Amino acid sequence: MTDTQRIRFLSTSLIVGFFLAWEVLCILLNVSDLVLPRPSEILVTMWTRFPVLWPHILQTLYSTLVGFSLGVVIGVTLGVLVGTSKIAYAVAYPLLVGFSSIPKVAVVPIFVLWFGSGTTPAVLTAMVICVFPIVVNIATGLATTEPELEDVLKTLGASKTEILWNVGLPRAMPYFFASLKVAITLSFVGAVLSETVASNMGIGNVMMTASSNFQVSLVFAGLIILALMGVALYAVFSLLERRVTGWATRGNDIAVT
Amino acid sequence: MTDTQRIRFLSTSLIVGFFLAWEVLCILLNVSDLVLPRPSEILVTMWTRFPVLWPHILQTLYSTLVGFSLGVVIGVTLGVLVGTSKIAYAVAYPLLVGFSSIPKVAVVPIFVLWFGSGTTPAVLTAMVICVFPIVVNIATGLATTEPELEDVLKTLGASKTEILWNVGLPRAMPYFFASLKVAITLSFVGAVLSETVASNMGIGNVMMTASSNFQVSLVFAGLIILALMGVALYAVFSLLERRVTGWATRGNDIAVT
Amino acid sequence: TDIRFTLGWKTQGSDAPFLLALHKGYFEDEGLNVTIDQGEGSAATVTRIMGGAYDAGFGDINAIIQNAAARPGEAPVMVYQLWNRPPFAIVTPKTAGIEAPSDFEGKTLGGAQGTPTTRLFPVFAELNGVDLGKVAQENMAPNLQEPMMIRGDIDGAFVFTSTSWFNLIANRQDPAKDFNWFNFEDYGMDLYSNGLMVSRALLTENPEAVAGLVRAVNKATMEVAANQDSSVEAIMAFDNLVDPELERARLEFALTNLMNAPEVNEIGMGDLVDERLTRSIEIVAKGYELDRLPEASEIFDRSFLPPAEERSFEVTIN
Amino acid sequence: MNMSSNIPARDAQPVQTASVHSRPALELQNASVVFGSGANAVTALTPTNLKMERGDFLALVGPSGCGKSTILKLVSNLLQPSEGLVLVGGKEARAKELRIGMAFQNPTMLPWLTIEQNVMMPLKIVSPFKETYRQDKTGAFRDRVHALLAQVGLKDFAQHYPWQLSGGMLQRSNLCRALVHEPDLLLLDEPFGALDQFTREELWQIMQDLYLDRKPTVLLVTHDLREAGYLANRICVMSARPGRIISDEPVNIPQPRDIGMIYSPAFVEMTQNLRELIAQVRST
Amino acid sequence: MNMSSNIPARDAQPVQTASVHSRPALELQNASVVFGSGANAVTALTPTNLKMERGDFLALVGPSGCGKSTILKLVSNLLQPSEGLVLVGGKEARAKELRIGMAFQNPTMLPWLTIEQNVMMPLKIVSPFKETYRQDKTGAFRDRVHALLAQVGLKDFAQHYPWQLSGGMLQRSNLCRALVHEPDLLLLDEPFGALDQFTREELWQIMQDLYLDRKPTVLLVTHDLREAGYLANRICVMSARPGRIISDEPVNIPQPRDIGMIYSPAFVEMTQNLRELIAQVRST
Ligand SMILES: Nc1ncnc2c1ncn2[C@@H]1O[C@H](COP(=O)(O)OP(=O)(O)OP(=O)(O)O)[C@@H](O)[C@H]1O
Ligand SMILES: Nc1ncnc2c1ncn2[C@@H]1O[C@H](COP(=O)(O)OP(=O)(O)OP(=O)(O)O)[C@@H](O)[C@H]1O
Ligand SMILES: [Mg+2]
Ligand SMILES: [Mg+2]
Repeated sequence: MTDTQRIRFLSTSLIVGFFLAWEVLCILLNVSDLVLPRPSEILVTMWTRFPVLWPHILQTLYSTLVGFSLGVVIGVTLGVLVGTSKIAYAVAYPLLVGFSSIPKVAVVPIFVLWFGSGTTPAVLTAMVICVFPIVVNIATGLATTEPELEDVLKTLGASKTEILWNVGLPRAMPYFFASLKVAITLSFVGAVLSETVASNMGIGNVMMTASSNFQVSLVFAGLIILALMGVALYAVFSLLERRVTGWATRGNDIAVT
Repeated sequence: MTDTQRIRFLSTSLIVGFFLAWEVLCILLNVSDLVLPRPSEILVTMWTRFPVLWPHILQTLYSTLVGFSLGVVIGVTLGVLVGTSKIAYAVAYPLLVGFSSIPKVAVVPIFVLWFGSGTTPAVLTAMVICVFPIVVNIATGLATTEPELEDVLKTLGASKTEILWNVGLPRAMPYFFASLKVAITLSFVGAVLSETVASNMGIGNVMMTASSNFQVSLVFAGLIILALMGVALYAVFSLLERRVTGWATRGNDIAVT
Repeated sequence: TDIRFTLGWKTQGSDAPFLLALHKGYFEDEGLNVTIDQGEGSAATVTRIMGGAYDAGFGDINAIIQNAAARPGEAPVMVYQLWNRPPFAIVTPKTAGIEAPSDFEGKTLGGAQGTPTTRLFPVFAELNGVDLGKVAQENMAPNLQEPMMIRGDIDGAFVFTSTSWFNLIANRQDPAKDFNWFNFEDYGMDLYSNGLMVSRALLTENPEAVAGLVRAVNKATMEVAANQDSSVEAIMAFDNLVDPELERARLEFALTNLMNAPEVNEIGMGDLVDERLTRSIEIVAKGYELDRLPEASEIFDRSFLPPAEERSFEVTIN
Repeated sequence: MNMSSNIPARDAQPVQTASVHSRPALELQNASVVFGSGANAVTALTPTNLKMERGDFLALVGPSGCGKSTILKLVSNLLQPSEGLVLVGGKEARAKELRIGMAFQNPTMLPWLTIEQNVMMPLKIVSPFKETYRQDKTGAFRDRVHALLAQVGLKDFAQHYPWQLSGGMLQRSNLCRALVHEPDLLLLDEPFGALDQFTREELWQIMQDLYLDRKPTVLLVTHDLREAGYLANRICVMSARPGRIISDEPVNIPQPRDIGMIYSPAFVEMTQNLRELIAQVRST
Repeated sequence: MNMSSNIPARDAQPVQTASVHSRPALELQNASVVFGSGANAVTALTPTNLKMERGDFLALVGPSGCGKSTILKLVSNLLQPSEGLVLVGGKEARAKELRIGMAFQNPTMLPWLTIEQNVMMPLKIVSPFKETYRQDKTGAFRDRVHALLAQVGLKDFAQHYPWQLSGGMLQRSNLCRALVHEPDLLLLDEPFGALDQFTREELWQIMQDLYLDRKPTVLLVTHDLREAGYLANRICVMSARPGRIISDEPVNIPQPRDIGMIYSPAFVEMTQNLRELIAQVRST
């Protein structure tokens, strides 16, 4: 108990220290607030503009979560396909890799041309951007499942679906959760990206408006808000992860300590 | 042998089929080439403009690879830290998650203002964008290492570093390679992103110019080139992966088949 | 009728005519259900309309010229010209020592590739005897131009006056005192620029709606010219993120520098002079290396304009 | 003398007719297994013939690495023979004609499930249990699993995870998982290896009761000749790698057998004979 | 009678003085282990005292789940005692005062290494071998590993991966890994469990030669009383969970012992006595 408390204390103070260092460095090096505002300025902006920012925060959160959820569903489905069928592997992987190497910023305008601006392209972008990491990790998790574990079900005459549900997917859970952490941050990036290109709402729109008016501290307020939302969702998944994949990290919460 | 050949044939024809479907759908639905050019048009553009594109391709490849390599080094180092130390986990993870939730497009201008436009911000962007997936997967790989395997070395009085090198890292290799696939595509995205913001060279710059000139098929040629480069590098890693993590996918190249 | 309308950029003071019309219900009065979205560039307005996602928008006539050349019969059509004068300019800090176009030689200029200012620079150079080969150019995103110029990374930037003027203020500069402005219109390039454009489809299938749209915008424009208070109110109602003072200043800048021209006093707001348009088509064709010169009639359609007396434009700043 | 031919069909499946019984439960016809190819090829099993009637209890003994586990894997269709045929219940192994219960040599409990959930897994997968799995998993099935676990002395560990158990405890849960769905064909790969003599003897008795009660076909791999002699009614001896069955003898002692019997002179003599046989093979 | 007190220091380490030898190789002082807490707490080991002099060969027998593996894990510092002290070579276990070789109950070969590489791992980690590992790994060390593998009958499998080996073969390589770096303290957890009787007896003899040659301290967990009697010079019996040492008897038979001895009446009597002792404990 005291041990976790110590770690929590240390980590909090280190994170606070990070922001303090930022503040101090900005003052010492005399960095213009047009290049990099100080955290204190950002905080003030965030606080004073909060009522205005709030609906935008909700909008971004909404687009991100919807896109992310769809992305997870698609990602897991594709991941299972790629991880269990050689043909899907040989077909889908190159296509997915190719598609993922494309900057989404080039794809958003196409979405806008198809669906108009607003929530739809944001959701779509948040979705497509987060599919690939999930696919890769699910597929890898399935491919590295120990055959011995599958054998347990095979002797019982289990169907491939049963093996998948009872061995493959549980075994791939640590991989899945690792990918979720990456995917949620990418979803945020995607939604915001789309909002900067085509939307009247959302943190992305705020940041774009702010940056084109050189309200740099508002831009950074947007960034910090995004970061906080990312961390919050990450925390949710972490909790879920600890419940679901405790078996894989048993004993040592973290490997060597 | 004939089996792999069959799969190769099937996958090739399915991928070709994908592009054919694209072509046919564009013709049938009468999609304007402003919205989505047909693959044949893109191919023609790619072919005729290739001499002009070539130096840009090299530039983007260069930035991407340099940034990616740096990103891998940093990612693995951070991943090991996060995966082996509770404090690093508690400090670095929130910061990393927060930073990753920030669209890199907001970060590039800062890089440009600090380091000037051109290759440096592209390399940096390619670097920072690919660190996170690597960190997450390395850390997860280390955290899910079976204690029994570590015990083998612990009884011998091995130091933590020895355990890391001889058990943790080899065990985390499947995770590492999964993350590399995601990381390399992100690196491409990062480099191109930076090139669109401030650069006179690179595929990103070409696409930016092309899109502001409404040369949509040149934009798509750029996208396809990016996709191809991504797939090529993915193939390299796949090969490496098969050599290094064969033990984890033994027997069944892909899980259930 | 549903009209999907795209602005040229994020909400700006100069969008007041449309936002006021929306705010005050002028569109509704014409039986139009208009939804306004922010844009991604006044050139992109053209693509957005051509792609079919939008029916109308606030965008650059030169982008229409460009697209009409490549795809005759597909490009949108300008139906109400708002900015009679072009905002295209090169801005240089006084410290760079650029007093005349010839001084550009040996210097580095920066701009976003493909913006009209950047793309038309070769024409500017030719008209003003600048050796293009001696001018270095850097590509960069629009929001990097002023900071990089202030830092001295570039000696000048290809800008829109209405944007850059205020960007410089935001960067704590004095745009009037410390900078030299080379407005393209002063250097033989009296182009038209932004206005209300509609898609070909809307034009042919629903001319009624177009007429209503133009009437509403015209009514609002007149009001904006007379009363900026209500304009700012309309802007803030649309987007409460922007700084009202800044946007009021930007609106005033647009009214006085871009919309209020001698020509407007003669022909009225919304209209343009065909010879001047034909001339600018040639300039644009040269700058963008177009292989076809579109007719002025492909670009602009004055048939929806209200009678001239309803379009007499007089700016009063309050 | 082979005792298995006149064992009555078990009550649970009265529909099975004589014609079904005439088909042997298990048949290896010249089945061989070679792993790898070329220079790296390892012959795990030379062409082998083996036939088990329904209700047979066959013990397979032989030196380490001779192919015992390989035979079990062939029968459970985890491996395909490189050559020859493997018939289970008269059909190819992959048809899963018989309900199989297998205790792996290395207890591979699924690490994300508790012991109870692990042991219950066959009920989730195998007909007719899986049809009512949803209703019964917290009722009848749970009770069945707990009863089994209690029999092997693990009633306090149902909610534990595999890594919280000792080696012998894992092996006992492994056995439970093989038995829980009342298989027709039991494949046991050294199921008592990691246990002390007393626990082992207790489980032998449980095993014998179970066998006599339901008369499944059992193929038991073991290194313990007394275990083989006490439980089986047929003992096959295999030679060293590449494996081959070199002796196939019935155990002519009526069942049920008393555990004290393993100290009787007749029994000791039988195991002694087997011992010598194996020793002979080794030395050649 | 305890025979270990007058065993000469081994030649390899002539610097060790009598004072070092006066410290026992191993000492458990009221060491107990409790897993988990509250209602879920499992007592794996009640406070236990155990002392081994250098050169002792102690066999630990007891029912499944009584805490034998737990004791080995305490000694090798994989577990810390919940209470009490564990001293190895006179210092706390974590000091790693003695060079330890451990054969785990479950052969945990690293799956990405071949058998040869797995067996060579201790040489890569443990002084003084690790200092010359780079030069010797393809020379002297390789030869040493191959010699060991040949002794246990695995010379053809050096380049195989763990999953290509049978259960018994894995266990034999596991033993090799425990021996390869000539440990001072050998911890063997049922190292011969998955082997047939003959292979087992062969390995017993190899084990005995090795012990008599280098006189390491050996702690052997086994279920086989004959194995204990043949190899050890002291046998400890543990009660059922929660474990406790209930008997600690020397084996008064001079070493080296002949394998035939295990059929001698005196030996049979000794094992019979132990058997009865264990049976008694179980029934109480
Ligand atoms: N997947 C595999 N790849 C290559 N060789 C294998 C594989 N599985 C088993 N073998 C080899 O086949 C032979 C027989 O193995 P098997 O597991 O059947 O032995 P066993 O009789 O069960 O031995 P033990 O009593 O030691 O468990 C061994 O020599 C082993 O090396
Ligand atoms: N990591 C753990 N968490 C919780 N309980 C554990 C853990 N490891 C062991 N135990 C418990 O400790 C007790 C002793 O286990 P141990 O492995 O020492 O038994 P053992 O004597 O080696 O038995 P066996 O002969 O079956 O291997 C068992 O009841 C087991 O359930
Ligand atoms: Mg085996
Ligand atoms: Mg144990």
